[in-house]
Amino acid sequence: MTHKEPTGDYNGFGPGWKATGLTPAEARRATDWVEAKIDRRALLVNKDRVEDIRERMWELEKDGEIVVHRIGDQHEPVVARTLYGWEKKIPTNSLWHHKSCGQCGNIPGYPSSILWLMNKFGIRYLDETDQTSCTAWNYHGSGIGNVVSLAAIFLRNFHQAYVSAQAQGLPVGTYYPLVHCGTSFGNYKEMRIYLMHSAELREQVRKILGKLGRLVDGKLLIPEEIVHYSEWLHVMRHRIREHQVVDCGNLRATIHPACHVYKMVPEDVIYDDTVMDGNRVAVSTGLMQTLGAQVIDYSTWYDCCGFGFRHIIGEREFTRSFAIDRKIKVAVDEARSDVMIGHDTGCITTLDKNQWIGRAVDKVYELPVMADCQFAALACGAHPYKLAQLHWHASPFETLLEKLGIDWQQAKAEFESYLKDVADGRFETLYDPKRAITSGPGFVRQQGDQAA
Amino acid sequence: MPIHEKSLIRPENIIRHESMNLQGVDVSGDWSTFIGSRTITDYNEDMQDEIAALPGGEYIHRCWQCGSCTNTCTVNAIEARFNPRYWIYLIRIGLEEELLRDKDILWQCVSCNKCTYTCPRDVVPEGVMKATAHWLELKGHTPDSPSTIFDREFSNQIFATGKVEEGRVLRRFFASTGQALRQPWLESMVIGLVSRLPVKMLLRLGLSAVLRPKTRKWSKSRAAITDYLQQQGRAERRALHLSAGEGTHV
Amino acid sequence: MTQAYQKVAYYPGCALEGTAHAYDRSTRAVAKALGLEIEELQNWNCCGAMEVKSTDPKLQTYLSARNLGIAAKMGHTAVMAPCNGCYHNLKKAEYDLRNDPASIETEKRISTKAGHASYQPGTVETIHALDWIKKAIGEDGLRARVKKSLSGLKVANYYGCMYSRPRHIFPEKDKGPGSESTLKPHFMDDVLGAAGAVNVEFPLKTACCGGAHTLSDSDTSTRLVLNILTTADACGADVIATECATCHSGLEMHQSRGEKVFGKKTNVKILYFTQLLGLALGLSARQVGVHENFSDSVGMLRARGLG
Amino acid sequence: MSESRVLVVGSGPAGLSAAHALAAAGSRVTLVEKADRLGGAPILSGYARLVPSHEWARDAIGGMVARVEGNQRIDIHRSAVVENFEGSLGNFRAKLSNGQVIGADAAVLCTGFTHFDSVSKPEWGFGIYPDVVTTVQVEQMFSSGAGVRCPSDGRVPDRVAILLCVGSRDRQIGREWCSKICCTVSANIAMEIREALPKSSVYIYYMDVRTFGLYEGPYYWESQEEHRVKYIKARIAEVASDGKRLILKGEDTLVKRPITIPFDMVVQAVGMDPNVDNVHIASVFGIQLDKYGYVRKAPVYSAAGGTSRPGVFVAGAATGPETIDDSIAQGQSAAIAVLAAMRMPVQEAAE
Repeated sequence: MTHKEPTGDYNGFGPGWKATGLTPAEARRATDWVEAKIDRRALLVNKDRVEDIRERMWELEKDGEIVVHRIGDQHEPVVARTLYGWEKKIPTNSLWHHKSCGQCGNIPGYPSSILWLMNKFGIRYLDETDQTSCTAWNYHGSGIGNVVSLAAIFLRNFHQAYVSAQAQGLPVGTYYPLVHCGTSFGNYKEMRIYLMHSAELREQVRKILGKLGRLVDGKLLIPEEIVHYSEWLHVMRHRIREHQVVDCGNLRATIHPACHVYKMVPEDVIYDDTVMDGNRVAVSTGLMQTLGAQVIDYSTWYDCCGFGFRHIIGEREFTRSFAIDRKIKVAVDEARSDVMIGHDTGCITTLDKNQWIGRAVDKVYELPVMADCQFAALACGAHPYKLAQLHWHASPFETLLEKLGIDWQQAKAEFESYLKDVADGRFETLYDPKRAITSGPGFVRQQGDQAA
Repeated sequence: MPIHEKSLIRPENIIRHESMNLQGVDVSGDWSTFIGSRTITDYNEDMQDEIAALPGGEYIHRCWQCGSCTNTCTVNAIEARFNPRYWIYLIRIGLEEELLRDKDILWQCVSCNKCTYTCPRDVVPEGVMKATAHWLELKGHTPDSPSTIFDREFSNQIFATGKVEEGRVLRRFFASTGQALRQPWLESMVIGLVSRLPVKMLLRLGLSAVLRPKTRKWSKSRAAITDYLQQQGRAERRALHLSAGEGTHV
Repeated sequence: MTQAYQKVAYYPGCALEGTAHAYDRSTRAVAKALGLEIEELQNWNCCGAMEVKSTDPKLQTYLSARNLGIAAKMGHTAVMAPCNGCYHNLKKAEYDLRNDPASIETEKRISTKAGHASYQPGTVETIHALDWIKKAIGEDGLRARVKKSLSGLKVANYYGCMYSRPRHIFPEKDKGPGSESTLKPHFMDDVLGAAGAVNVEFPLKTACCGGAHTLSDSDTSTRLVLNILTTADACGADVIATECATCHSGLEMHQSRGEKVFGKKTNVKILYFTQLLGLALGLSARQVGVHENFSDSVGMLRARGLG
Repeated sequence: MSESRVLVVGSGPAGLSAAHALAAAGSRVTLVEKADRLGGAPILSGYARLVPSHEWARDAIGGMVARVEGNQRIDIHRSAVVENFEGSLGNFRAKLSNGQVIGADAAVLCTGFTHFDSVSKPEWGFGIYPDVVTTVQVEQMFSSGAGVRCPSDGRVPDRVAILLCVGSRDRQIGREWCSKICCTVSANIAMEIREALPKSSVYIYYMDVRTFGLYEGPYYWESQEEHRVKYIKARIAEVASDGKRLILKGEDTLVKRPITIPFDMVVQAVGMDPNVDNVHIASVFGIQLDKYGYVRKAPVYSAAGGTSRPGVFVAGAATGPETIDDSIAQGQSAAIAVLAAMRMPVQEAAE
């Protein structure tokens, strides 16, 4: 009488599971070890539905198909944990700012706060202009974007980040891209997955990038991690705390996590057991808690802001109704929120600007809405007008500033006098604008820059 | 920016100002339009019990939502909103607000009994429709429907005399619903008939209008029926949590 | 032949004393022509029609129980009702008094107060005029008695709702060959067929005419009736044979209303099946009350030698 | 034929039933139980009153336990597992974790199931909000005598929602099977809650209801007709909180409207997972598992109660979601299969 070894028909552990041929005692020992080591959350999900795309990336690099832009020591990475307990390296230095389309126009205080914080920490960065929109707006808003063009644009921008340091005579790869926009962040991660899975897509994109001269040794350049600025803020939150000058202890804050940040490619999003027991995406929430604010949960935490891409363009009735009724109203009525903190351009614009028209239907909530970086800058003493530029926001913020102990009237007077200086041509910048162009027709090599 | 799928939104959920100036800005029309929420936020726990307490509604609790009633329904075939299956669901889980949206057509059941014939759970949907229509009236959600007015005229005559004289019912119905008795279509039909009827017959019809047909020795039955109706009426009002004065039942 | 139906109690009901007088007249005339004896219920009351049950179905049960009790008291074992509404209500009362404790209690309570005996279910059998003719005479019996065959007259037999729905109050139906069907009734087809009529294939035999809302929701009724009439026209019927006072007046009224209000003219004539049967038995149009119908069939019948 | 020796693994309803039947038929039984007590899930998880008899689990299953414990022909090893199992039909050798070595002609695996862990569906709030509980927890509230109370503050719940298909019929989390018993158990629990707390309202949120067979009347309909439990055809998307009560969000599919309804307590009707140890059990006993992770059954028409390995039999929820009644029946059925298999060589020799 013989019996067969288990054949691996049990696919509860995924198609990759094979019988090990271990003796029962060995198997038991191995299982005990695994159970002790692996994050519980990882055990509780059906793993064959969630793969770590980076493993595929390493295989393709090994096969000589792609080059991976690595996060190196110069980037001073901090390791964070994502949904399934995987590790993600977040670079904290030598960063290349990938700006957001809507951010600079609608919420200028948003990028300026990021740069201001980086200046404060003495972080080296490059805020160059040779970058394009990710064009995911087309993709989500009208459906006319196609995967080939989106993937090509993704790699084109990240290639520019890779080579940009050459303009300063530094080796390629010195600067690592930091994505400001939530939609770009989600879109790039989605495109990376498609690229890793489809040889056909890689081939088409390779042709396009070849024409643009944006291949590395004839290969596609893929970033090791796609990093959102809110992740940078998250891993920097304890250092930010060291520079905090404003007490946030009596502040009730609500968080609006962006759909494109945490719902798209969710396995890559940071969850932290010290932030709401790992039950909420950690970015922004972790920062606010570290700064001492009370983060209040509310029942529509999961919901979209109402931006909806299609809707903000063609059906704003929906956007404004959703934003007010499903988010702002709930945050005020339920959580008695003093401020709502977001981390994506579209969300903050939607949640802030639509509050004004709420007056038309007597829905007046006056809840200040801003990005986590703006709040962090305020907490570290940034000027509410000159730097955080809260006057661009539609909902009133004066009460909030009073609650934070910031004299807004004095700040406003300073700002008005500064405006006169600006009119006379005396303005301050966070960054030498001449450094912002590193290649292309507008590029002028600066004195002191070394030849590449 | 118009709402693209406006047909999917109930008109009462669109809040719109055709002309509005807000803090010096013209926000007329689309610029200030809001879409109200349609979220269900609670159930009326009493609804099923109340309707089950009215004659005809007794078996509503048996329904399993197979839809046989609506499939066979005579009225549904000409009015898609008339959906007994759906209303029974609403009543059973207590979505009063949703039911009230259809309050003005709910009474239109023609009692063809196809639903009751086909219902595998013996819910007697036809009875439920009657009970629900009465519930709407008793609760004051709708005025008495023409059907109820007709039924009442008709029933009252029977209760009073034991018989019915159709002409009288017709006249009283038209009077109490505020319609002219001389409906053009009715008139032309009667003229056509009268031209063919012999004088004796006409005389008989006329007499019956004056000498109303009666069942003899009816008074004791009438008293017993009246007594029963009063008691039933009180019981129904109690079941519907109405005070003695409320409700419009017979 | 069922001997028991040679002499039955007759319950005409209110409609047959009013708008449906022609049905009463033709039924009595047919009875006479066939040599069947009918005895009108003494001092009967209205069955409650479609209306009393809207107030309370248990009251309807009482009203019908009182009539059944009268038939029993008169010594009858069967009561014949030509009107579908009356027939339905008597059947429903019979059923409820067997099965529903609340109805039993209400009937007892009111009859006691009204000072007459409670009706015991099972005492009197309720039959329709169709059952009566089909079972007392039968098709062969009819064929033998036909004097003026309806041959060539195309008839759509229309039974309506209350003759067969809901099925549980008609326990004798759906018992296989020979019994009436609740889904596709055929007794009227059988009877008129025996009288020489050509029964057209009519799909709306048991469709609803909206009779419950003839006046209270006229538009719905008109639409339902127009559906029946146009279908009958499309089936090639010369005449719709009816067996229900409410249906009959509904069809007549809304044929007229459909033409005046909806602008839809239909041609099919409407006659009680007893009228057609009477004509076949050699009775004159006047004897079966054709002139009392709103629907003017005189010309059509004359043209076919039936007037 | 000499007295047969049978190893029974697991002492839930199936194992207790198999052990008793085998001992009654004259076999010597070794019963190995991982826990320190016999009785399986109904006892270890503290079930309250059972479907369909309404007996308390501790009485009904307790009676089966006492019967086995009092049987001279059954040798019981508690807090023990089989570490090694070798040989073939008529000649197996099992090494237990307590050091004992047992000879057996055949083995019956009655290793049962594991309750689905609701933490895997975070959107339904288990592990986040204390007042989101499982059916097992409600069973324990009843069986302990504590009564149904909100864990957060001990208050009596006014409104209770029961969510069906938690951990069942859900491809998102790799559980594509129907757990068979949860609808009936939920209807039973709903009725018990209404009986214990007559002022409460109980709602069952369902995709469809599978109170199979004769349970239609006494569970599905009685819960509605007698106990006024409401069944709402809605798939719940999320459980949130307004700080005081739980908020259920989802869509009432029949009305096509979103719902946001407050509740005091949300009960998740958790499904039945394969025993978490099944991969280990399979490797020890040299048997195959099916694609869901349950013990693979031999073709039922020729070898009911069999596994992929001759001489190793199986009964109860080890093979898939199963009721207590059917587990008991399968235990007896497997006992017959064991006895028949051991007679087979004798019959073949006679031919």
